[in-house]
Order: sequence, then structure tokens, then C-alpha cells
Amino acid sequence: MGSDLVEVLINSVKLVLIFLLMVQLVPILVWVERRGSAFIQNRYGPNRVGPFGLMQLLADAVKFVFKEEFVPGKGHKLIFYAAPVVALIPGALAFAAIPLANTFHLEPFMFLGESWGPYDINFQGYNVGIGIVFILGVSSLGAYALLLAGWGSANKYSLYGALRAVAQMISYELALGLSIVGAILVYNTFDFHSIIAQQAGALSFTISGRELGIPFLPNWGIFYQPLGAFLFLVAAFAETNRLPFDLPEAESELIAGFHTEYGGMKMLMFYLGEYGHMLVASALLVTFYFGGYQLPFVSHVMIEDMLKSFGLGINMANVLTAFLFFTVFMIKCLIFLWIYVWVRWTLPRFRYDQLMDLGWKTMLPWALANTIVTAVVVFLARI
Amino acid sequence: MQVNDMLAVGLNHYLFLSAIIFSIGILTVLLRKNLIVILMGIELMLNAVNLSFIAFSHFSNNANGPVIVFFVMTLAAAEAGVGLALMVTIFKRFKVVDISIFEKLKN
Amino acid sequence: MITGYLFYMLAFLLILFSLGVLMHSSPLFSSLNLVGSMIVLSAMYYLLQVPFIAAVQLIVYAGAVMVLFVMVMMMFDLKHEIKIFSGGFISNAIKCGLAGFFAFTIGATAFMSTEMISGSAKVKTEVLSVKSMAQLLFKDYLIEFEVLGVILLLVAVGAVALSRIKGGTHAS
Amino acid sequence: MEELVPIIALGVFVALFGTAIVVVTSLIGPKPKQNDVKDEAYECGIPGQFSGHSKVPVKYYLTAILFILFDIEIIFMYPWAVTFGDSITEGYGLQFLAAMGVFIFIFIFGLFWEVKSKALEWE
Repeated sequence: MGSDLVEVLINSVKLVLIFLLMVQLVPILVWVERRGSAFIQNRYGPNRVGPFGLMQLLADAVKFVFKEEFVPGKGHKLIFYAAPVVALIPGALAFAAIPLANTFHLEPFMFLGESWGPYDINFQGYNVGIGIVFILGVSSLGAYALLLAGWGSANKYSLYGALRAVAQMISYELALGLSIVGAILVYNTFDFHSIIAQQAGALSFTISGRELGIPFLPNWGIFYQPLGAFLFLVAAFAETNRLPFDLPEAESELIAGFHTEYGGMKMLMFYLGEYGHMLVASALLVTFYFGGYQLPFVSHVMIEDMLKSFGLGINMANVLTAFLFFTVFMIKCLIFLWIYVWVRWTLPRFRYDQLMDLGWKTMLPWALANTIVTAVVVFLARI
Repeated sequence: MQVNDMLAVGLNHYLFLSAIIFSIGILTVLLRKNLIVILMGIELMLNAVNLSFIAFSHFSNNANGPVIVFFVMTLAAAEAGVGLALMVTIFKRFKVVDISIFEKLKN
Repeated sequence: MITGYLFYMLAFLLILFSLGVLMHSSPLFSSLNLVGSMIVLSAMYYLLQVPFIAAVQLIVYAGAVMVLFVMVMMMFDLKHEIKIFSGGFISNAIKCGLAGFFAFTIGATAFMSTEMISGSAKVKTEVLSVKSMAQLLFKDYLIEFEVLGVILLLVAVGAVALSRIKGGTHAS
Repeated sequence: MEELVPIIALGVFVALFGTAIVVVTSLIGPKPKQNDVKDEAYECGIPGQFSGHSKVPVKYYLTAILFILFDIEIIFMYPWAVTFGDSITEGYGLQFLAAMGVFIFIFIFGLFWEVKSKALEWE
């Protein structure tokens, strides 16, 4: 975690900040979802409380806190209470493994009368080295929250909703896992930092020893793996149980799915988990296919040098650059989160058999074909 | 000094742990009545063996251990899949998942 | 140093969860305990510097096999068992004694041979790279790898065939 | 492995955070009297017909088993995908391609068989 006090402090604050980042994104996204759906459907949406209805969320939060405490009579108390807590963990653990900005260097500085440093700081909770595999592993634990919630409620609609959700999640996990294999074949690594570094500069690739380049496009993964990126996006929609794949919550059949019996803050924690998953999926999409935290054509060294030429200190310039890249990353993520909202109010819901057919009989074969074609092309290009 | 000796974790620490977990797995298989719990005991035993594989490979700097563990995990998952399919079939037939069903097989 | 603390913490949790599997009267809680022990084992693999195997443990065991176990538990709706152990007191005592003897034998063997193993002093310091593992997997263990693919296919066929047997859990 | 510490720390922190929210809101929130009707499972106001833990179709568990098997096959592709580029430059790329080609052929055969046997049909 660090060799001295300041480093341990920085790392701990980083962890808490990343988690809070995920938590505070939920009210923003709920606001975007309400206003966005209103915008798409040509109505106003919440606009009474505060400017643009922003304070509505605060009112909601207060309402959530003062909700009545309720456990169904036949439900299992421990499992009923544990489920929302479990729902939070996978999203948070996965999101903390994704780099949010470039690694920046801090020269030795004075603090509390002592000299500290130098440090190299990642804007990332922890660097596990196997990046994507770790995230797949952690987010596969998300199924337990649903199962526990469904079983603990002792309600057959909850149980059916949970089983449907789990069956759907695991079916699309296959397509999700397989669609990334093509990208790994291109990058030859699991590590996010290395993946992002390979997407710097303008689009260029080598075919049998000859350099080819398209100078006006960035060197992003989407141009190498368009089908993989599309499959990943669709599978991520299904993984997070969002429309058009929100069968577990189909009101006409299952009331509200696995969280039928939940209310107040406990319900909100399921939302936290769901939006956390959406955030992780968007961040992965950005990292794998859209250059991660990088601005196209601009490296962090260039910005640091530019800031230094304005007369800023080295540490200050490095920190500011990292924050700029962090902003870029978040903007890219928010674009994909907006796509989630957009799709939700555009596409109708699938039927359950159509959903399963899409996962097993369409997306899995296409992901497989993507893998095979990528492997053959990589082989032919490099031989 | 003694605390430091305790904290220097070596191969035999992992082997002890593996032995304990394996024994708990054996006890689960031998003692429990529920067939699915027995299956879980088998999983526990397999995992104890995996742990010792990884520990050996770590302390002798050998990459074969993880590969074998990879294979064992695969086979364990396959075994659990078939085992649970059998359990569901047994449950359909006898309405219990208990080792008492084997007494019914006598006649 | 910190590895030592982590090891003892994880070992304690692992033994606790394993005992939970053995002792809990509800099969559902047994399976949840097993999920816990799988996650702890994954952390332990990470501690032993094979992060890839740790992630595979999470994906395969915690994320797939145990989901299946928990799902089946919930489908069967098994109640708390009044009598969780089979057999009588004497036979159970003998079984416990045998398991204890077994653990003791392994432990003693490990303790006796510890100098033989630690004498080689080849403890790995760097993380095992996935690449060196893949070299072994796809070159030295190539046949095993392909046979494994066939076995998985056979298991899929077997599972589908078993599920075809008439009846259904909702028929009761 | 030092990175295990922040992972465990974050996991524990999130768990404590969640537990704190659940405990605090359960203390703050109003606690009206419970009654038997309220304790029943929510079924749109109609009296419940069956017990909460009803039996479910076997289809779900079959999907889970097939998922496990395919998931493992996909996981075997990860180390292969990472090493494939290096294997080409080191001159045994064709061998790697053939090894995975056979494996993927078995995979496709399995998938084809499952579709053919209608194991993946949902009514």
C-alpha cells in the first residue's frame, strides 16, 4: 500500500474517493435518466425542486432515509439484509481496478517539516496486473446479490425475478467474455496501462512488415475491433439488466423482480450496484476501444510541458495534467452512460425466449467468429 | 523474535492449511447426509489439493503447478455440473436428496 | 512481514468457512460458506503470486460453479435438517478420528520434509506471468488441453441427457 | 503481493458502508405495527396462493450448467490470446493457431449440438 505515511495516506484517500465517485454518480445518473427520458419523450420531467429539478434527488434521498423498515414475515432476515450490501461490493472492487488517469510523477516536496517523495501515483485504486481478468472475476460475483435478495424475500415473484436475472447474466457473460478475446489478441496484454498506451497517436498498423497509417484517425481499439466493441456494448446492457433486457423487472409479469420486497435505502443500494455495473462497463468500453483516459493525438508529456511553459511548478503541472485526463475519461464514460439512457427510452423490451436466443444463438457465435477472424488476421499480418 | 518467526510463512504452513481443509472436506463427505453437501465436500477436497499445488509451485519456482490447477479446476467444474444434474434427477425421482435413497436401491 | 499477517488472516477465515460448510444445518448456508471459502482461496492464490489462477478461481468457482450450487439449493427449497449427520455416534467418532489421523499424517510429513524442500531456496519472487503458463499449457500439455475440450463436450451432452429424464421439480 | 491489502481494504470498507446504511436507516425509519396481512408476500393485493419458496423449472439450472462449461472453454482462450502475438514472433504461431483451432472446433461442435438438441429452447 505504500512505503511511508504519505503514500499510505494517498492510497487510502484514493480508494475512498473512487468509491464515493461511484456512489455520487447515482444521483446524477438518476437525474439524467429522468430529464433525458422527458427530453426524449418531449415532456418536462422533474423541474419544480431547484434549478432543472436538481434538488429533487436530495428530496428523494431524505425520503429514502425516513422510509419504514420492513422485512417480509416469511423472509430470512440475515439474507434479506445482506443482499443489498453484497450488491455494492463487486461494482466497487471492479471500478477501483480501472485506471482513471495517467500515472503522474511527484518530485520530492516538503510536508509537515519533512521531505517526502518522490512518488509515482496511479489514479487507480490498485493495479492488479491482470486487469481485465480480475474485473471479469469480481463482477461475476454480482449474481449472488440477486440470488440472496430473491430467496431472502420469500416471495415467488422475487425468486423468479432473481433466477431470470441470473440466467440472463450468466448467458450474456459468455458473449461478454468472448468479445474481449479479440481485443486481447490485438493488444497482447491484460494490463490496462499497457492497453491504453498502445492506443496513443494516430491510427497505424503493420501488415507483413509494411507500415500503414491513417493520420486523421486516433489509434483506438474500435477501429481494430468494431464487431467486438458492439458485442461488448450489447452484452454489457444485458449484464446490467437494463432495457431492452430488463426482463427480471418486467412489471406486468414479475412486479419489480428480485427487489419487490425492498424499499428505502436498501432498494437504493441495489440501484447503486446496478449503476456501478453500468459505470464499470462504460469504463471498460472506453479503456478497450476508445483510448482510455487519453486525448486523441495528445500525450500527457505534451500537456505537462505546455503547462510548465506557463510557469507552473513540475508537481503542479503533473497533477493538473492528471486531472485533465481524468476529466476526459469521465466525459467519455458519461457519453456511454447517456447511450444507456437513450437506448432505454428507444427500444422496447425483449421477450424472454428472444433474449435467451439472442444471447446463445446470435451473440455467442458472432463473438466466436470475431475471435477466429481476429486470430487469423493477426497471424497473417505478423508472420 | 518469536513473532517474526511465526510471520515468516513457509511451505509447511500452506501444507498444514491444505491438510486441515482436506480433512474438513473428508469429514463433510463422510458425515453429512445431504448429497449436495457431500458434493460440496468433494469440492473442498479438490480445492485443498489445488492450494498445495500452488504452494509447491511457489516455493520451488515451477510453473507446472498452476497449469495442473487449471486442469483440476476445469474437471472439478465439470464434475460439479454432472453431479448436480444427477442430484436434480434423484430429487425428481425420490423427492429427497439424501443418502438414504441408496437404501432403497437394495430391492 | 505483511504476507505473514495476510496468510494468518486468510487461513483463519478459510478454516472458519470450511467448518461452516461441514457444520451448518441448512444446506443453503453450507453452500454460502463454500462461496466464502472459494473467495478466500482466491485471495490466497493472489498472495502466492499467481494472480491469473486467482482470477480463474473467482470466475470458475465463485462465479460459476457456486452460483449453480446456490441456485439448485434455492430451487430445491431445502429446509434446515434436523439430523445433519448420517450414522451413529460411534461410527462418526471413528470417522472423525480417521480424518484427524490423516491430517496429522500429512502435517507430520510436511514438517519432517520441510528442510528438504526449503533447503532448495528457490522461492519465487516475481509474479508468475500468464505467458510462461500459456507456453506450458499449449506446448507441453497440448494433448491434455485438447482432451479437456472433448471432456467438456461430453459433460454438456451428459447434462442435457440427464435433464431429459421425465418429471420436474414443480410436479410435486 | 502488496496489492491484496487495498483490495481487501476496499472490500471491507464497502461492506461496512453498506451495513452502516442498512443499520442507520432501520433505526431512523418509522416502525408501525406489523400485522399478518402486511407480513405476507407482496402479490398485488391478492391473497397468496402458494408458499414463497415455490418450485422452479429445471431449465434455469440447465442453462447454468451449460454456462459453466462454455465459460471454462472461454477462459482457456485468455492465456492463449495473450501469448499468441509473442508466439508468432518466436516462430511457432502456426502451432498455437492449430491448437486453439481444434479447441474452438470442439467448442463450435458443442454449441451446434446444444442448439440442435433444443437444450437452449425457452418456451
